[in-house]
Amino acid sequence: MNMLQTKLPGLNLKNPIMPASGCFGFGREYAQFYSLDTLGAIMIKATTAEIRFGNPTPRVAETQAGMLNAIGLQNPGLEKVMSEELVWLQKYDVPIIANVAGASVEEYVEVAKKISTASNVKALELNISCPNVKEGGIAFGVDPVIAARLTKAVKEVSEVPVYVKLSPNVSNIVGMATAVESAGADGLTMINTLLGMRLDLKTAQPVLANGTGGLSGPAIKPVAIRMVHEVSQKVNIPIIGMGGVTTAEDALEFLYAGASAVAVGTANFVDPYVCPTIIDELPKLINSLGYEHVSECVGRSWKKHEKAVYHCS
Amino acid sequence: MNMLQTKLPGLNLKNPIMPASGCFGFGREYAQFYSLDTLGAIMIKATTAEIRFGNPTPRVAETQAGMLNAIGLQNPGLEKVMSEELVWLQKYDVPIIANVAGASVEEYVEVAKKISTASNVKALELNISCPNVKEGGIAFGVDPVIAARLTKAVKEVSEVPVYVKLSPNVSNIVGMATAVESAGADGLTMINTLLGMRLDLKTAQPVLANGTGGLSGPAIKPVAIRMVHEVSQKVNIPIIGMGGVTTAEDALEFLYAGASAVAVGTANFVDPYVCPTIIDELPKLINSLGYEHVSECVGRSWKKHEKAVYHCS
Amino acid sequence: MKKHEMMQVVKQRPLTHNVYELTLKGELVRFMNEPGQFVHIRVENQYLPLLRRPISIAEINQHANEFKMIYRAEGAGTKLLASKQSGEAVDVLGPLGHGFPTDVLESGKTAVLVGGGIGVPPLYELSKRLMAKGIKVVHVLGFQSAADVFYEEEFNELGDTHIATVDGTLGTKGFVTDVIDRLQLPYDTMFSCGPTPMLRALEANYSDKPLYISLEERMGCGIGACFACVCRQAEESNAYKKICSDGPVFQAGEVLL
Amino acid sequence: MKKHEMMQVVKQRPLTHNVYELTLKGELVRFMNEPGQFVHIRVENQYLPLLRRPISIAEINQHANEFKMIYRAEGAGTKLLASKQSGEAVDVLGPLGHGFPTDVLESGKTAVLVGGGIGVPPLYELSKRLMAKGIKVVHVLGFQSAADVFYEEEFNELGDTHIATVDGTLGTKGFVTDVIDRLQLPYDTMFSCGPTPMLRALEANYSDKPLYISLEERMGCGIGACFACVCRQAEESNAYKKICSDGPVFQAGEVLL
Ligand SMILES: Cc1cc2nc3c(=O)[nH]c(=O)nc-3n(C[C@H](O)[C@H](O)[C@H](O)COP(=O)(O)OP(=O)(O)OC[C@H]3O[C@@H](n4cnc5c(N)ncnc54)[C@H](O)[C@@H]3O)c2cc1C
Ligand SMILES: Cc1cc2nc3c(=O)[nH]c(=O)nc-3n(C[C@H](O)[C@H](O)[C@H](O)COP(=O)(O)OP(=O)(O)OC[C@H]3O[C@@H](n4cnc5c(N)ncnc54)[C@H](O)[C@@H]3O)c2cc1C
Ligand SMILES: Cc1cc2nc3c(=O)[nH]c(=O)nc-3n(C[C@H](O)[C@H](O)[C@H](O)COP(=O)(O)O)c2cc1C
Ligand SMILES: Cc1cc2nc3c(=O)[nH]c(=O)nc-3n(C[C@H](O)[C@H](O)[C@H](O)COP(=O)(O)O)c2cc1C
Ligand code: FES
Ligand code: FES
Repeated sequence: MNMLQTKLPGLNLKNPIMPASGCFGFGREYAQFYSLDTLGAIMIKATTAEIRFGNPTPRVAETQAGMLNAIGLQNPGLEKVMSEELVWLQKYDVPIIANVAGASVEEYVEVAKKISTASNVKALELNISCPNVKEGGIAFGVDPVIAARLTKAVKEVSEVPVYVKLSPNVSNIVGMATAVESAGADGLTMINTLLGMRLDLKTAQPVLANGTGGLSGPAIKPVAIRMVHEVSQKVNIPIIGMGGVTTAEDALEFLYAGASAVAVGTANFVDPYVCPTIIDELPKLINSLGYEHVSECVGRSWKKHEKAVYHCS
Repeated sequence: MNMLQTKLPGLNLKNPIMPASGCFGFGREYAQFYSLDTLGAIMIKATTAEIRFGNPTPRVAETQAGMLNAIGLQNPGLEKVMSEELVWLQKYDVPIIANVAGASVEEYVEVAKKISTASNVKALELNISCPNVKEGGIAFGVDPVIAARLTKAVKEVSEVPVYVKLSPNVSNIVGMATAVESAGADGLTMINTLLGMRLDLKTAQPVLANGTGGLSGPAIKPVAIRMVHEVSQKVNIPIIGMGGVTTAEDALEFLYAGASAVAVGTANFVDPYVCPTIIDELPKLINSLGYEHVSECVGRSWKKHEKAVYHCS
Repeated sequence: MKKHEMMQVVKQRPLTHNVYELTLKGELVRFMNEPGQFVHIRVENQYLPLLRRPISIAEINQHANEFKMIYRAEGAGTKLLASKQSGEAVDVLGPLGHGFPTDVLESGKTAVLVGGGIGVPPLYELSKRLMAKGIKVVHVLGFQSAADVFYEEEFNELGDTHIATVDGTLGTKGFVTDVIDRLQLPYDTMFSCGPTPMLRALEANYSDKPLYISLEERMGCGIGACFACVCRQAEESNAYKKICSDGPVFQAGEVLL
Repeated sequence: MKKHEMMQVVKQRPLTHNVYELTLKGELVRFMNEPGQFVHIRVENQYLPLLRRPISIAEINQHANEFKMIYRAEGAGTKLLASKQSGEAVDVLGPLGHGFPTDVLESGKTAVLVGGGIGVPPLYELSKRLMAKGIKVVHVLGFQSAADVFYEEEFNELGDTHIATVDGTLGTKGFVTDVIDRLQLPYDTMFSCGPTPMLRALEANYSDKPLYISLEERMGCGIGACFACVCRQAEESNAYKKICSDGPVFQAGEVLL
């Protein structure tokens, strides 16, 4: 049997590794480097009802072991995503997780309803946490009541399981997680970016035209691990973990923390082959530590497992 | 005139650079490297009413461009800090900011009342945000009502101005800031560490005996800058900024963001001379950018200044 | 198509106080066939600097499997790049994007190539290719100061080369537009790369004839996946082009500057 | 007192598949006068790795202004350290902490030095100094396997040296305590450095005579300022000692293991 095989609501994954939303477009670009069949799944760029230009540029800034982005949900709009991008993706044997965004509950519902009918869309990822959208996204992401209401509304119309993407910019991440779980979420994805800023030394102004942006990359991994560790012990739905993953070791740390699958964002920009490399190295890594299947690692930091597999010297 | 001279409530600083609490002990160790007279001020290690052992070891773990710590407020206790450490520090011409901690409002009040009578303690820093203290510290740090109540109680007994140290682990940092401002805080210090975790690859267990720890160092600077930028526009009390400062450029970024002075934490461990080096380089740096006094830089990212000093080519 | 390689440093050479010419060797050169394309460089196999740096291809030598780039060592990444020595390897992604079209001009026609500062490098390979096609090339290159000028001789060998410096320490005092206006030269197509204000000035004044411009923007992926480097399309309000994959070269008017 | 220096790499030499001996030269050596002290090394002038690495002083050569350390290249920092070549510089803070006391024994007495794995290095300078004072030294060194053994010859030149390996591939199969029990040697003072379980076993079994142990803990500052490396004092419940500045060497019973 495939030691990486992973089953999640709506998703039967060859392996638990997938590119994170917004860091992989709709797959076309990375398909120049390797076959997308390799991937466990693909989380596509956030889709809104209409075409969006997003924020003014500059939209990215480098930080210590991280980067800030303020893309602002730019995308070609629901219709084009469905008729062009998702259709193009059909040639690959890979489940798509559609990242759904909007400025109102109505927009989320509209996008979710339609995009969930695409044959290769196996799950939705509700992007309630994009720190770069001013019209309300941020409120959805930090208020458990609104987040739950949105989750419920989307669940009612979606043809496929719904994962809710949590923002780390909250006092109480467990409260957010349990609120959307109660509202019917089938899974969680976490974490989105931390809200940050960088100022230019010469102008004293923010490097990003938008002022603030979302911090991603290796710098945020300790925060992500902590949140996955906390939340996974308090919910009964699976988690797709992310935040700074760059190596198979990082992916394993997320599994230990309690994630059932792992997404890779920023690292794609640094090394376009990062996902296939992790997929290649993960089995060797977990074998070397005495595990036979990736599922044995899930939640190992807090679960009591019968069999102690590694003996430290 | 000294271009670094900085006046804050209770504090007349030779320069706006000071070591952050917990990263400099009570000064004795760094006095082996340079004269403490060089420093703008010293923020001493958190002091509680009685001696505390703190958390079990390991207490530190390295992360990407950052570190986690879970010291747990270890300190020799109020009496020893006053009779030994503060007395020893009297030989230096440097104002002390005493970091006050406790497990209850009563303990904070007791420590604040007594320590604020020490002749070289010119201000208190209320540590309401240490993520490593389980008994209540965390609640103080994320709940504006409790934080305000604590601030008020301490203000009533303190002989010197009170700065409140904010935790970044909140949904609404401005709400916390304005709550403690209304309660009488004379200033703010921010940010404390982000709550994080690292897991050991071989054991799957947290590296820190405490499980979680506080993330500090260059990795968190973008979050700190964003928060100082946000808060400084909404309060009328000064801010001492910190989080990842390692160079004079980093310090200037905090000033631009809206801090009136800057504290240096983790970087002391990497380079024991980091504070004097920054103090040395800051005047050259701000001169090269066309400023004559450090105060011209404060809040420059959002304030309208009459004189545009730098002309980009 | 192969797009990624650890390429060998053949030579690293300072051109001015802070501008370097770096020659790299490897298989990727085989795919470099358009002047104006760029490469995306990972300077360190570490997290600092984290992101790749986009740098234009300045000269291609298919025969030797080598290409040159010319860059200003200013920030963390480019300073580290400048420390790479012959024999070391550099992590290269590319060639990326769409470059300058050379088939829009026939032999005998005249092209004006207008470069500003560190926008000059991609014009060198373009000029070589145009000249090889029998097109007359005239170069107008703007710099801050005499100390910043590089490749003047190299361009001179290909065609007339006029220098403008902001402080007047070399050539015409002022901007490239001052030179072009003064020269009043008859030309067929203009190609340009440089700071956006310069490109805007060119678009405002010389759009009567075909004008191709190369744009710059902060990049994440460099291949079209992250939407970091986007500019608006002129005609439609929310339509956009990605500089890294649709550009960096556009025809004037195609996108809003 | 000077405590910080960019020291020159004189020699880098592998001792086993993953253990290296590094010789550094510089002024700080003048202050190295106690066996068992350590240095705090900044491997890169960057943020990765961020923290310094504590490494024991293994041999001091005042005459040549050089000292040696012996370390296992395992994690990010020590692997990078192992790549440092002769001529390069290493950022050293030290000497730090308090080492083994050599004045507790008179000439003619016998000392047993017990080392485990990468805890062996500081015992080398200690042994040299004890021997120079006319004290008889006996070494009991434990390793995982024959392939991990280092400095056997060097120790042999100073005094009887007994090796234990966990897998029995060299010397006695088992732990250092097995060797000590078997030898039944008369001694006056025991000095030890190694993993905590080993130190605990020694404390449990050989506390009838003076026993000095060197402790390890994850460190932040390395100088006593951050409270990262603390252990409890035996007698008082909340009293503590800092391993970096009060230790790393303690007398058995002084602190709780
Ligand atoms: C298509 C294209 C071609 C280019 N060709 C050249 C060339 O041939 N020669 C040359 O010297 N420069 C060129 N540049 C600019 C070059 O990319 C920047 O100078 C370089 O990225 C700065 O990196 P740094 O490490 O010096 O600065 P840092 O300040 O350390 O950079 C921080 C971040 O900002 C980005 N950044 C900073 N300045 C720029 C900029 N002007 N454009 C894009 N990103 C920037 C960096 O890539 C990095 O992500 C080109 C840019 C683009 C987009
Ligand atoms: C006083 C003292 C003396 C030492 N002397 C030696 C010696 O002579 N030779 C030798 O090989 N090792 C020695 N060690 C252990 C050595 O410090 C670690 O092996 C080293 O820090 C690991 O770094 P890394 O980059 O390989 O590991 P990483 O896993 O990259 O380290 C990550 C972090 O954990 C810390 N860390 C990891 N393991 C240890 C450890 N065992 N002890 C303390 N910190 C640790 C690192 O310092 C770093 O901060 C000593 C430790 C102490 C406290
Ligand atoms: C350039 C960029 C664009 C992103 N766009 C989206 C998006 O459209 N929707 C979303 O849910 N998350 C988006 N994210 C967040 C990532 O999916 C991911 O949650 C985050 O970057 C943390 O993972 P990383 O550290 O591996 O990048 C974006 C991140 C980056 C860097
Ligand atoms: C080892 C360590 C101990 C700390 N102890 C305290 C403390 O006692 N009281 C406090 O308010 N902050 C404490 N802090 C937080 C720092 O004062 C500072 O807010 C934080 O580390 C961010 O700054 P930096 O990135 O420069 O380290 C501690 C930080 C570290 C790393
Ligand atoms: S840099 Fe990512 S789309 Fe252009
Ligand atoms: S390492 Fe900082 S007190 Fe010991």
